[in-house]
Amino acid sequence: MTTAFVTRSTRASRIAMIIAVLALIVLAAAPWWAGRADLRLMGEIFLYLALACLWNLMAGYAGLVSVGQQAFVGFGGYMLFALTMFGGLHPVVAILAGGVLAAIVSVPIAILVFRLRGAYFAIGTWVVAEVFRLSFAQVSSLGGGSGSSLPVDVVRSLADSRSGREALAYWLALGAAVVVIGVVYAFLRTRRGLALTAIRDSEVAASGLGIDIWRTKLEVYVVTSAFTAIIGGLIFLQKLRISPDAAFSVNDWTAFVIFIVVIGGIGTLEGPIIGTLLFFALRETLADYGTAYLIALGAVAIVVMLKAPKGVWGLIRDRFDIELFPLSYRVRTRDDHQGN
Amino acid sequence: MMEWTNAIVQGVLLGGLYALFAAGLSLIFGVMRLVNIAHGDLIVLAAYFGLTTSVMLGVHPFAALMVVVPLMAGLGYVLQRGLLNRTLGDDILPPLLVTFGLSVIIQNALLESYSSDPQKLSGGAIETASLQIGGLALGVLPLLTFGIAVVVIALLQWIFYATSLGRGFRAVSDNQDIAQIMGFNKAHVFGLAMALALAVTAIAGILLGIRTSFDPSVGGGRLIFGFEAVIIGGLGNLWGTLAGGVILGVAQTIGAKIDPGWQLLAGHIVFLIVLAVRPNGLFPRVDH
Amino acid sequence: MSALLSVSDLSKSFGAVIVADETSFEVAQGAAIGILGPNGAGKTSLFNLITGAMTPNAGRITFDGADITAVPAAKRCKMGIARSFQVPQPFGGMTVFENALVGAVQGAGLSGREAEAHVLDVLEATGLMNKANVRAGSLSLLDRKRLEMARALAAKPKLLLLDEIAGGLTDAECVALIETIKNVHAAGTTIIWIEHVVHALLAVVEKLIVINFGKKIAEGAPKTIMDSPHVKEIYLGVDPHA
Amino acid sequence: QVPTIRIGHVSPRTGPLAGFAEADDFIIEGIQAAFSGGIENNGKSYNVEIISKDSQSNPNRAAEVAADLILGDEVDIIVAASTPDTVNPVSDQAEINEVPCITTDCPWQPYFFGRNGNPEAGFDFTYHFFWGLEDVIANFLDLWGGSGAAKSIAGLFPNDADGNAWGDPELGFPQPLADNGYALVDPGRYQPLNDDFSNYIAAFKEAGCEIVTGNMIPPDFATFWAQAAQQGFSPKVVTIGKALLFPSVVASLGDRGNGLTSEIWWSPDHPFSSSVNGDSAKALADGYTTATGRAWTQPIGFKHALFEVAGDVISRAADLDDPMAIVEAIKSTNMSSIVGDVNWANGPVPNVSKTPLVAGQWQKTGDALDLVITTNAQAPDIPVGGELQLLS
Amino acid sequence: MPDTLLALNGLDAHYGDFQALFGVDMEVHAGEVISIIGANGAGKTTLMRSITGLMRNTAEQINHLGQPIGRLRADQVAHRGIAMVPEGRQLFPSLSIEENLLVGGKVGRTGPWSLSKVYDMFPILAERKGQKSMSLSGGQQQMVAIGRALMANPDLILFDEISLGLAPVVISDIYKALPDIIGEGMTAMLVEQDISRALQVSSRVYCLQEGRVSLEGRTGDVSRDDITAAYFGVTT
Ligand SMILES: Nc1ncnc2c1ncn2[C@@H]1O[C@H](COP(=O)(O)OP(=O)(O)OP(=O)(O)O)[C@@H](O)[C@H]1O
Ligand SMILES: Nc1ncnc2c1ncn2[C@@H]1O[C@H](COP(=O)(O)OP(=O)(O)OP(=O)(O)O)[C@@H](O)[C@H]1O
Ligand SMILES: [Mg+2]
Ligand SMILES: [Mg+2]
Repeated sequence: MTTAFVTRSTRASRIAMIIAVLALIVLAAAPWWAGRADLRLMGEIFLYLALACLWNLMAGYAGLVSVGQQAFVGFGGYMLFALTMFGGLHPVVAILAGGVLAAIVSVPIAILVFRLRGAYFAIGTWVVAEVFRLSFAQVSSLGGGSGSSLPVDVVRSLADSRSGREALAYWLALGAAVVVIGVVYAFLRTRRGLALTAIRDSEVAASGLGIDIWRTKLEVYVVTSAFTAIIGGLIFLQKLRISPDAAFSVNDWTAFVIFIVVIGGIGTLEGPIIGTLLFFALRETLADYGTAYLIALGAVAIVVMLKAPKGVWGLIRDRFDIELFPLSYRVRTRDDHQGN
Repeated sequence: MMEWTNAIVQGVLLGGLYALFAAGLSLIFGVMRLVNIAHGDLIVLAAYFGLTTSVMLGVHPFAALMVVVPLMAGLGYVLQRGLLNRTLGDDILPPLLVTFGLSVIIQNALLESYSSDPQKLSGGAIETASLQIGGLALGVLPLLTFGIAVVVIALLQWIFYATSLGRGFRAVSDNQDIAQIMGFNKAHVFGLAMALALAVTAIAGILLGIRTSFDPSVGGGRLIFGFEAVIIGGLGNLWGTLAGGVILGVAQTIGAKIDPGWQLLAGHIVFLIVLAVRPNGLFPRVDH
Repeated sequence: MSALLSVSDLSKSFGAVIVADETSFEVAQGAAIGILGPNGAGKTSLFNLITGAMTPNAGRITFDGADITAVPAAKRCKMGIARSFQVPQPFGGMTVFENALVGAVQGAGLSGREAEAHVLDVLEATGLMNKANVRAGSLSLLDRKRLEMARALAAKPKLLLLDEIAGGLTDAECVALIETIKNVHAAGTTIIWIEHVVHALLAVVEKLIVINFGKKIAEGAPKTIMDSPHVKEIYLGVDPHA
Repeated sequence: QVPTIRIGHVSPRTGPLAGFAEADDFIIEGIQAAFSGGIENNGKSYNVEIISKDSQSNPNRAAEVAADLILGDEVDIIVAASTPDTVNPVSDQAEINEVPCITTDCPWQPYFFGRNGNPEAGFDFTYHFFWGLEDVIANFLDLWGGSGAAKSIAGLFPNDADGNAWGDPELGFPQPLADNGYALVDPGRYQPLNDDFSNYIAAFKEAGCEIVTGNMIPPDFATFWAQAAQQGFSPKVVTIGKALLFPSVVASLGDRGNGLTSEIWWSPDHPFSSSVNGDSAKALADGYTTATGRAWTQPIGFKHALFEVAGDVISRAADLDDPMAIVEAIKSTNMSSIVGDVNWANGPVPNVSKTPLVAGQWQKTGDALDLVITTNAQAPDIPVGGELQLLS
Repeated sequence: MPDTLLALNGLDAHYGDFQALFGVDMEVHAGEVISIIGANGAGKTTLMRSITGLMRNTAEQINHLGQPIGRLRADQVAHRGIAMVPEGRQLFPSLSIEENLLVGGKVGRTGPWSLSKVYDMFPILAERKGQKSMSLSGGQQQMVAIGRALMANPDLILFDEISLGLAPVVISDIYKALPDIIGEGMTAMLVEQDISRALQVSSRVYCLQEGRVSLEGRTGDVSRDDITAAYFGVTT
């Protein structure tokens, strides 16, 4: 007799998983094999990757196209500065505390911006981020509009040696990316993830099947905000200096992230990874050309949107029907010779 | 008391400038739901076109409008038909990303061709002239800007509601498919809407260039005020856009009166309050 | 038998269009009821009101002893009301299996293997097993309608609302569908079924309600209703003497 | 095999600050020509390689490219110029990564205190040469003192690094102005790229201000200056930092640019010459105009001096492979550059060396506007070129 | 037999992955009235959308007056004289009644229909011409939709479920007007759920089932049972 059973992994996903674990081991060992500049670049890549995965969770799965995530990047950065400089916290503790505070702050914001839809939501979130920027510019103890530098002692408290600090910063970035991808992946694999995907495909049917749309979106918004703030803290731990314009830069922390996600393929877990690699490949090869680099970046955005609106991974998936992160369920049948 | 009156009056005039920034945005957002991130940069582009024209022909920037308005309108039509039409749909991301790309390209192309030097259009005596009314000094240029904003909006409103072109805009905006089977070429109608929007942009750019100095990077900063004015006013309502601009302007000057640091903040907060109370803006077109 | 669902004086209009006009009726626990009416009569709207997708202008809905008039849609599903959509609303990016899983997990509150096993049963029963891994967005209309039912069933509802699921089926398929619904009914699920394929409806339901312009114009045993010339005229739009 | 010393250079080549970097290519070419024979250190000749990166006028990017120069290109010295938005992030990266760093083009207070510097301890790796607020203040006081304008001053300070420093109650203008009997009307910090200054103007008119000062970016000043005229506010002296640096900006104001006053960091009339090629200030400025067809600007001299100092340090370091030795060489610098003497031994705080500052006025001679030095009390060896004229 | 006005050759239609029409063949001759019937979702609306150019087709799949028009845009098709009264009326809500009618005349074809002619046929519209279209009752809206299509002076007019959601008396009013309309020498295609009405006014009938033509014939030649079978795929 034949029995049907359900599995979630595929050959491609199992292979991908093995490769990912191996890659992770190799990456974790990078402080022993990579140069200092590579380490720092990889750290930056991981942080962007994490931002991209978070934005993708919001926009690609929950349909919340926010243009204001820089609010939380900057918030996390400022919390790092404030809590270490005035609260005397260890930087890592300060960064995590910044995440918690961001989660708290994001609730009233969500209540406000969730009243808006589509383009209004996008612009509403952008204005909220501007309010953050202008408000932090009024806080003179954090340097007001001039900004502030992270005292050297604070940075030194991370580790005694320079190489120790560099390795730690790298591991923090790698860890953040792995945790974010892991959390997003785990989230999408649970019933909540199923609910979120359902909402994305049809809100009417989803609410008819018992899904509380508002609450599900709120959860996503709060979790993303908290993680975005943590990433923001890590970013500014690398930058060492913060100012309102840098912390709440819509270009650096949102426009480029949208670019990464959409170019890579929104609404997939693979997309942000591919997008991040593409973005950095472009930047590392062209950034020295000044204006020409930026013009090229703009042109890439336009061309990809016209030729492959589902992004690079969308193209690949449509062509080969593969999935590296086993999110979907497959029903298989097996001939059960044992009987029962 | 006089100071507060002055703050409000200056805010209203400032609102005229914002309304002018927003009028084009409002038009294209109303007709095709396009969120144009490059709008601010297009305003700056128009200012540069104005600069080149007035320098090359040796004419007053206002006279340069004769060249810049058709130029921008043509650019708008080509841009819409060649590029933006292909990104329109239910999803707001493709137009968002494409116009972001456009914005980056315009900024850097301007930087390449005009350098980052601040430029200014010299409007002559009008820049500094003023009228004394009841103890208030009203700059002629801000008054003129406000007047032009009112005229432009009245004109757009007239086109929108009293001409067959405007009928086409509204029909296509209401229902693209049905408008098409009535013989409207959607791509062409959208092209015309963008042409009109950029014609307004040309006016806004020239007035901006006379009012203050500009460089390739200043466009983005003003974009958000334009969006705010459009949204406060309500989708597809051009007089609402003017009201939105004025509300924003007055909020800013009153905020600044309390503390200069709150000038921009006050505008944004009023915007958020309006949205919290009326998520569709103050005067949405109520026919859906 | 106590009433599982009771609708009293329910009214709803969109401007000049009246979709429910002081409608009242009761559905007993374990009953199977059919709803008839011309296009645009307000049948689907009635379902929307019962499931909470629309809020009524006036009137009251009670379900399982509780007043649910103000209860949000998602909660009503958890309480045991599930529906199929006349215009299918599949989760297009998900597979058939995953679509039904949403019902099992969110609606019925199952999890893990239990949910999976339940979904497999439902797919088997609705004839969708061989399409389990197909993306719902690429299904044909018939399969979409099957999926609508499968997803609703996966939510283990006490009250199942079916909106035009038989249209376009072949004879054999129609017989199978009737069989499935009968089984669901036999297992204790209360059913309300909107259907234009009257013979299929008649094979299952024990009572008919006829609606026109949002108003309930007839209610009673299927045979009496179908024989009423008034209903024939309104419903089939044919002059019975032609 | 001749060993190579690498100098990393961060500069805002694109974006709103690009004006500060417009002479980069010209200066670097000149410096490379001067260093083409190598620099002598301890009897050994070293090639000098300059690696220049664009900060895009963005402090985030400035930090990133500085780190890239330090870690990737492994530069031996890093240099940077052009406002706190470039100088501070670069210095912070250098400090934490323990690479010697020399910067300029930013008053020393926003540099030092803006980085949370402690005057007792100073920084270990980062050094800066420029003038400070006390110099601007002294020059402006000097300028205004002889003007005959009433001692009521209008202050326009934005909420950015420079504006906050200029308007700081202790370090900035307010205290010295009060000490010298001036009344300052300072309504508060506005956000840069402001579209309306009517509240400021009303307050200034109300208080009868005859002198305007502040630190502004060009678009803000243009907005203010036009609005001031519309509102009937006509001060006698307008002395603004930053906005009036570039001839193109002042020219764009048309007739209203005539008579504005500003601090002068450097001009072709400065009696200094380059330590690397002996060019006078005038020769450098003329060279730039010949090469590019553009008017000279003040940052040119400092950009040149930046590499002069770096070259001098390289020639004196005890051990070029040891960053600490390079830092020692920086500390013991005592040289004459095209912007004046650079010597970190007698700065106001550790890590800062001051260069002379004068002030002057944009004056119309024929068709062209010239920046004429009208005040040199702080640096008498820089010659005065004309007299201050009142605006109204 | 008069000339072929419109011919469909193996017409397919897709919505994304979903195929709604499968190789539909059809012929419409000048001056005739054709009924298209079929269950919900059979593809009737899709068929009309294809003809008007709202769906992507290949050129040869649709022929109008001997010319392939499958690839033309909807507005080009409209200019050739094909107009539609869409399902659910779909008036332009931000336009007044008169503006809705004027929009219909956009193609600028000359012929018997004009604003005053439409007002003659539906006098109530003349009374209300300045009002927003959404303030009308369903039946009045349907009149606007019909008038709007007529304003184009088309030579082929497509009606998609004009009686949907209308009271029986309104439906009979509309059907009373139909002969007047068609009487002007216009060719018409009629999608209708109300089979008997459809059969009364048309000369030939096509039945669609699941995107395929399941029955075709002269109205007089097909029996009710044929229709029911073709309609549902079942025999009662
Ligand atoms: N959200 C809405 N806004 C405005 N009108 C609506 C809305 N929903 C339904 N209607 C109108 O209400 C009427 C009843 O619609 P409903 O879908 O309930 O009919 P139905 O009886 O299910 O018809 P059918 O047999 O065609 O499915 C129709 O005229 C429809 O256009
Ligand atoms: N925009 C769309 N996207 C996806 N599927 C669609 C779309 N429009 C229609 N369909 C599907 O195409 C099929 C044919 O639809 P169509 O509207 O042509 O049917 P119809 O015969 O006009 O039905 P009705 O009698 O309900 O009007 C249906 O299964 C429908 O679900
Ligand atoms: Mg229905
Ligand atoms: Mg239809």
